[in-house]
Amino acid sequence: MTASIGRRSAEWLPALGVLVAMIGLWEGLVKALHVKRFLLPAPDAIWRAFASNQSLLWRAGWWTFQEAFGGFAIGCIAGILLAVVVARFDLLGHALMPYAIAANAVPIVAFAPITNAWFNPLDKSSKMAIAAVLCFFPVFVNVVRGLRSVKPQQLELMRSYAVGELTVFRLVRVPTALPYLFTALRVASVLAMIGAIVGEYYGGSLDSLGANIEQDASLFQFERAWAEIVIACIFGIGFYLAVAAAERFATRWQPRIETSGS
Amino acid sequence: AAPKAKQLDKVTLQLKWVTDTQFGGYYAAQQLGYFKKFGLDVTLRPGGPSITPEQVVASGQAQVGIDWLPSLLAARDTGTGLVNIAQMFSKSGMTELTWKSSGITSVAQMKNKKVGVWCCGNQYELYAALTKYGMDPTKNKGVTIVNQPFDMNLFLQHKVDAAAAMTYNELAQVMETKNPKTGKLYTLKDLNVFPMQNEGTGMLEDGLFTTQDWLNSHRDVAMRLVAASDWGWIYCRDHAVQCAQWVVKAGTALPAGHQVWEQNESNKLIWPNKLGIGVMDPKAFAFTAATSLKYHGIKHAATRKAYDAQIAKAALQYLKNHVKGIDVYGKHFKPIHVTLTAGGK
Amino acid sequence: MSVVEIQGVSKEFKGGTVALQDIDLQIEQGEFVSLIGPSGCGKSTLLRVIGDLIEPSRGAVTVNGKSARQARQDHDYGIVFQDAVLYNWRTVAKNVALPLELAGWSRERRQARVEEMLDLVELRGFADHHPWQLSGGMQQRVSIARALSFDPALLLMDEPFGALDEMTRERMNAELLRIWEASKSTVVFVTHSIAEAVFLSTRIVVMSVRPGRISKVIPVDLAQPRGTATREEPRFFELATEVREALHLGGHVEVPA
Amino acid sequence: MSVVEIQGVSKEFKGGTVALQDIDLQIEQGEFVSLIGPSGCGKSTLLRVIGDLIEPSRGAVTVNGKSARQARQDHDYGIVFQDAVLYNWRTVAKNVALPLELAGWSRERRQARVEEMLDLVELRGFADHHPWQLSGGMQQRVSIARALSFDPALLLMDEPFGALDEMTRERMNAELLRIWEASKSTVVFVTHSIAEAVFLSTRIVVMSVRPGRISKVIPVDLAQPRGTATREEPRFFELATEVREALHLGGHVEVPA
Amino acid sequence: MASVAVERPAERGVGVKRVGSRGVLLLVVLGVLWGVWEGFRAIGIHYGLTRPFTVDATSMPHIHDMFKALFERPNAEGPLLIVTLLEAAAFTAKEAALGFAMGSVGGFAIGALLAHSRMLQRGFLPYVVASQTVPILAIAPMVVIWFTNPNSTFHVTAWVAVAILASYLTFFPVAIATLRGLQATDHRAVELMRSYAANRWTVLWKLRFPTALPYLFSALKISATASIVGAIIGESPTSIAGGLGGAILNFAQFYSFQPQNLWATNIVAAALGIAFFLVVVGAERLVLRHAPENVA
Ligand SMILES: Nc1ncnc2c1ncn2[C@@H]1O[C@H](COP(=O)(O)OP(=O)(O)OP(=O)(O)O)[C@@H](O)[C@H]1O
Ligand SMILES: Nc1ncnc2c1ncn2[C@@H]1O[C@H](COP(=O)(O)OP(=O)(O)OP(=O)(O)O)[C@@H](O)[C@H]1O
Ligand SMILES: [Mg+2]
Ligand SMILES: [Mg+2]
Repeated sequence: MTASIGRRSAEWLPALGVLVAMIGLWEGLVKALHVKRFLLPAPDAIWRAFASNQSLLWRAGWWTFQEAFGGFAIGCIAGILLAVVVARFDLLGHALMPYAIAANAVPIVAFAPITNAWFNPLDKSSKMAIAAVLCFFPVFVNVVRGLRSVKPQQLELMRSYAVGELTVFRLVRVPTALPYLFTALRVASVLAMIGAIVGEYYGGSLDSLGANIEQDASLFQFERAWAEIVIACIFGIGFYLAVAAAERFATRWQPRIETSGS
Repeated sequence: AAPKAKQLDKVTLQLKWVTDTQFGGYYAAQQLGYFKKFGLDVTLRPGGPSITPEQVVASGQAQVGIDWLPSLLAARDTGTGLVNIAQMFSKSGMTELTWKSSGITSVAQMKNKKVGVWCCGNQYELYAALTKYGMDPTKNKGVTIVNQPFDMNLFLQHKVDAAAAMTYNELAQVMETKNPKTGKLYTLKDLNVFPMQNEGTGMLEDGLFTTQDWLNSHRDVAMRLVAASDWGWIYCRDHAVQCAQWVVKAGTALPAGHQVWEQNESNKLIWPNKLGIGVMDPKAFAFTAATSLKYHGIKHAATRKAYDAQIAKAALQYLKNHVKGIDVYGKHFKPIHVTLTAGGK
Repeated sequence: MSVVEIQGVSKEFKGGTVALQDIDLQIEQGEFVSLIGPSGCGKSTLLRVIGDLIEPSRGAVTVNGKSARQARQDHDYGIVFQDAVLYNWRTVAKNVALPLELAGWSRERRQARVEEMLDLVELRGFADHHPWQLSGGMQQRVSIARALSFDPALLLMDEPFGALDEMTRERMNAELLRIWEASKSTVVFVTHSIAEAVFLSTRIVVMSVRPGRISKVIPVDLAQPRGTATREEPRFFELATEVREALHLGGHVEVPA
Repeated sequence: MSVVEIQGVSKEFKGGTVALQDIDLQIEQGEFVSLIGPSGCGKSTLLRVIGDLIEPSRGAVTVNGKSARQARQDHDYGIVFQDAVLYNWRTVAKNVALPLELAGWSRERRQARVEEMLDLVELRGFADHHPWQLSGGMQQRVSIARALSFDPALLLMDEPFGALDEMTRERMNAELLRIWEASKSTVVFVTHSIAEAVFLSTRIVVMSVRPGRISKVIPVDLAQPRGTATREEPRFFELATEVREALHLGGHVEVPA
Repeated sequence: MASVAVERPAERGVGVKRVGSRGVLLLVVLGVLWGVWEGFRAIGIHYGLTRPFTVDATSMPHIHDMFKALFERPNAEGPLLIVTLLEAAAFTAKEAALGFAMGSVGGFAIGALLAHSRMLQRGFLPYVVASQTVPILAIAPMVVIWFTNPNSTFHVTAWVAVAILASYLTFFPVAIATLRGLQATDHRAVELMRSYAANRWTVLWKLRFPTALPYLFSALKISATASIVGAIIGESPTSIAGGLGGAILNFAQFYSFQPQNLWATNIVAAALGIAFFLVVVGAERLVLRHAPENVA
């Protein structure tokens, strides 16, 4: 038990090392090259801004995270549903695919004014809509591929049992698609945060991260803006790690490869 | 005078926003060759929502920028050596709108209402006005401040009771929109307009600035730039329609009708100017600085080092010397009458 | 009524490989028919045609008097593939229980049956392992257990014992015979072991390559029930020799179309 | 100097299965050693330990006097896996050519060799097929061709002929013996066929399960070169019986830890 | 790998008939979508729907108006909207293409590097993820200034800076998918390579890369459209007015009275996205034509 805790924390060591090294390098370079603060503030200044605005920062981060999470949920569910339909009905897939791509190709920045017009820009729904659009596509593409990459032999076995599509879906396609799905969910988790923040840039509540970053950057409060970026990162990574943990749980049957490389 | 190409001084001018008649004077100066005549090779760099002109200028990407004075003060406040060299707009163009139907006929009546305003340094004029009537906008006491996006939908959909609008842009946008009930355009009859200038809380908006370092070594260039720009604005004062057309050509995808309105309204913010175009009014400066300080846009009181009035004054002199009979005061300025059409065409 | 009736079946794959040509074969209730033939002669293909897993290019297959398709839908057969085809995300026990689950057996009945089956294939104790933790032979045994678990009246088996050591294989052979006799089921069995074919079958179908056809059908008249003694009967060796010669006649080098 | 020297090797997998325990084995230059034993006794595992594909939990393996790792890096051996392990995106010819490509052979030499090898495994004409267009036995033959292609001095073969019909298998046996004699190479060969082990080997290592150990080593003193006649010698049957008995003694029911 | 040959799934037909029927299908769906939009709009306006959003002429312009707007002049003397937009699209496409190229190559390199060693992965993967949680809009102005400063030794023109920003959005899906794909290799196939003592490069190139290709293409499809999003976002802080980003900004400001112009711009942007996507799909068909599985 203790050994496994020890191993767990050892897993984090390299990341910690890199973090320390990166911050050190950043601080050093900024100081040595006299990089102006409006180009890149030094970590210590950012830290001070962070420390003195903590409660406000966390509140803004939480607000934005709620938007991101809502959008993530909506977008992923929509992506999965459509992927299922497309994977099942080839014809419908061919018909819907181009429009799904089209929806995705509409740049989020252009989407912001439209969602603002549709929903109230000041509540969370308009940002959720943007995050949802961003999450939808990776999930959709990956799940379609996952559902289709079942080994033909495994399908043959199911065919020999003469079971319905639904059962094949549940017993074979879903487990096969899970790793693909989670790859997409990882991507979507960070996209959701970006989507929410970009949305906030185009008009959002001042309780949100995006609006705060914009305000601070234009008022030359770069240290604070960076502190807000750091908060965005913290929420984003937390979200990502949660998805990764869910993945580990859902695909725990997978062999963890013993050897690697030559 | 024939331009002597190799002697032209290169200057990049960072605008605060996208190509627009809000910057008509500079486009006119470019179009008419005024910059060239004064020995300058000027590049106009459009801005946008994620561009902070102070940042661009401080980093040397552009030599001169245009921004509202409170933003410049905020940049200076954090130790960035920027300095205003000409205050083009001498009046505030900011207004707060309400619907006639709402019955809100004064700023005082905005008490306990939802009031929209833009962020990022643009809010102080309204804050000052609200404070005058006993509200505390920074703490949302007695009024609910709503962070307004850069289009007017919130207001049009009645999701806010009052909304910020620049006379030269958003106000027109509202009046270029059809009232879905009547199918006709909204007019001033549908609206109550509260200009911050009239509330006595107008702050100084568009002005030219540069870094102290660059100014020290390029005083003459800066002066000629201001002079040519002044000349452009003077031209636009008298030829609003022509200026609007140039701006349309310069790449705005927006309709010409709207641009004419905007040019005309911008002119109103400059003219008439008793001190002469571009010259900073110390009183207005003091008010702007004090208001910024009050609402925490800056932490330390701004000093008069924030602007260099000599440049603007020298520019006026230079202009008078080179252009016979030029009127830099616009005492008899008469705005033209612009009729807005659907979609601003 | 024959259990399996194959009439004039041919199969040409896209790309032009003719895997089966003009196959006629009738298999009666209670028979144990082995398919034997050189590698690539179409044994697996024939089995899959019977199971309606691929469609023949020409000809007709009926199973239990209905179309192969209908038979498949009626769960008329169980199949063991040439490789194990296990689902990696299911444990050994759950892989075996799969057809029972699909047939709607209760959890307790399933569990009891799975244990019984794992005993049969000598994998008691590996119930909770995942397929990738098993050796090749063990995986194959799991798939045999799975096919036998629901007592199908027709068993299609594609080299099921190919990955097993001789002893396990002999035990499995004996088990299979016992089950076949007890349940009066019909078995179609692909093998490449002559001895296995002779030992198990009531009839041996020898196939030849270029393209896959039936070159000879050899009835096996060894007494039932068979046991260790059977392998030492002179008739056993005679039959083995007959099969070997039929194979030799069939030729062996295959070429693609 | 022994070609393979295994000292006190044990292998315990994560999860606790002990696949090998205290294996000691020495294989000399020119030997043909077969590993035989019940399914799941650790034959594949032992082969993979020799090839330095997995690391033993305890004990040491040297190959040609160097560490197994070094030997692998020096391309000292070729290996055939229990299942074919072909790369789906490569044609048959390109799968066979893979080790040659890695060894930097020129295109012409490679092509000539691949043709030769495909002839050897009777797959001439399938060069441009993709693995999924082949039958099970054909796939296995491709992997044999691949392992033989670069004439390794040590061959590790895991049930290479398991998926082949008896005739092809006998021909392959003869071919393998011919190659082994001509090239004076050393072969470690996993099989579950007693006859095959006796026919091919100079020494048979019988393994037992629970956990995997060597239960008996049987030297095979049949005369060289061997041929069809060998299978009919009385000594052949004696040896086969000896192996069978050793296997019986070794027990057969395996349990996980 | 199957040890029994398996019949390959039906080939994708390329017959004229198929293409034709596909086109018809596409149009039918288009018609249905159009009907749904207009129907919802009519019902929404008639009953004054306010949920999930207020339906009116601004929030849902007529679809025919959007297309009509393409062939009108936003300015009396200016060119047709579609001409302006196509020029803008061409410009943005240039930035996006370079960004896509840089992002994919970079993403692949990062993915490959991380797949190389667990240590690197543990050390750096969190920061690859973190890089994406940094809101690009927030740092874009700084990035542009870093890369376009004419006084520094390394500087690029503005549109290349946009491409760099676009690559920032594209590299992530590729990096993650590469990592995933490179690790998805069957462990027996890896063992075979190990038996040849193949060096890391060889294993990467001959084994892991082909296995990763399907994953990679899934990601490239996502990146193809993401690169356009990135380019559009990047145009604003670089002061590039000639691209789609500039057009969007212009029309977004005036959405309340000219909604169809923004929608028309979005249609063009979407068309550009589809074009990029199709290029990737074409490449995928070409490269993966020997794979036995279905190609999504
Ligand atoms: N999907 C396919 N596409 C093309 N050819 C195929 C396909 N499946 C099988 N074949 C060809 O059909 C022939 C018969 O294959 P089949 O798998 O039935 O052989 P088999 O008798 O089972 O051989 P083995 O004993 O080696 O398993 C072979 O030549 C093979 O190459
Ligand atoms: N990756 C693994 N994880 C856990 N256990 C394993 C793993 N690989 C093999 N084993 C176990 O090790 C034992 C030996 O396996 P191995 O594959 O060596 O058997 P084998 O002798 O080759 O059997 P067969 O003849 O059936 O191929 C088995 O009990 C198996 O379950
Ligand atoms: Mg077969
Ligand atoms: Mg094995």
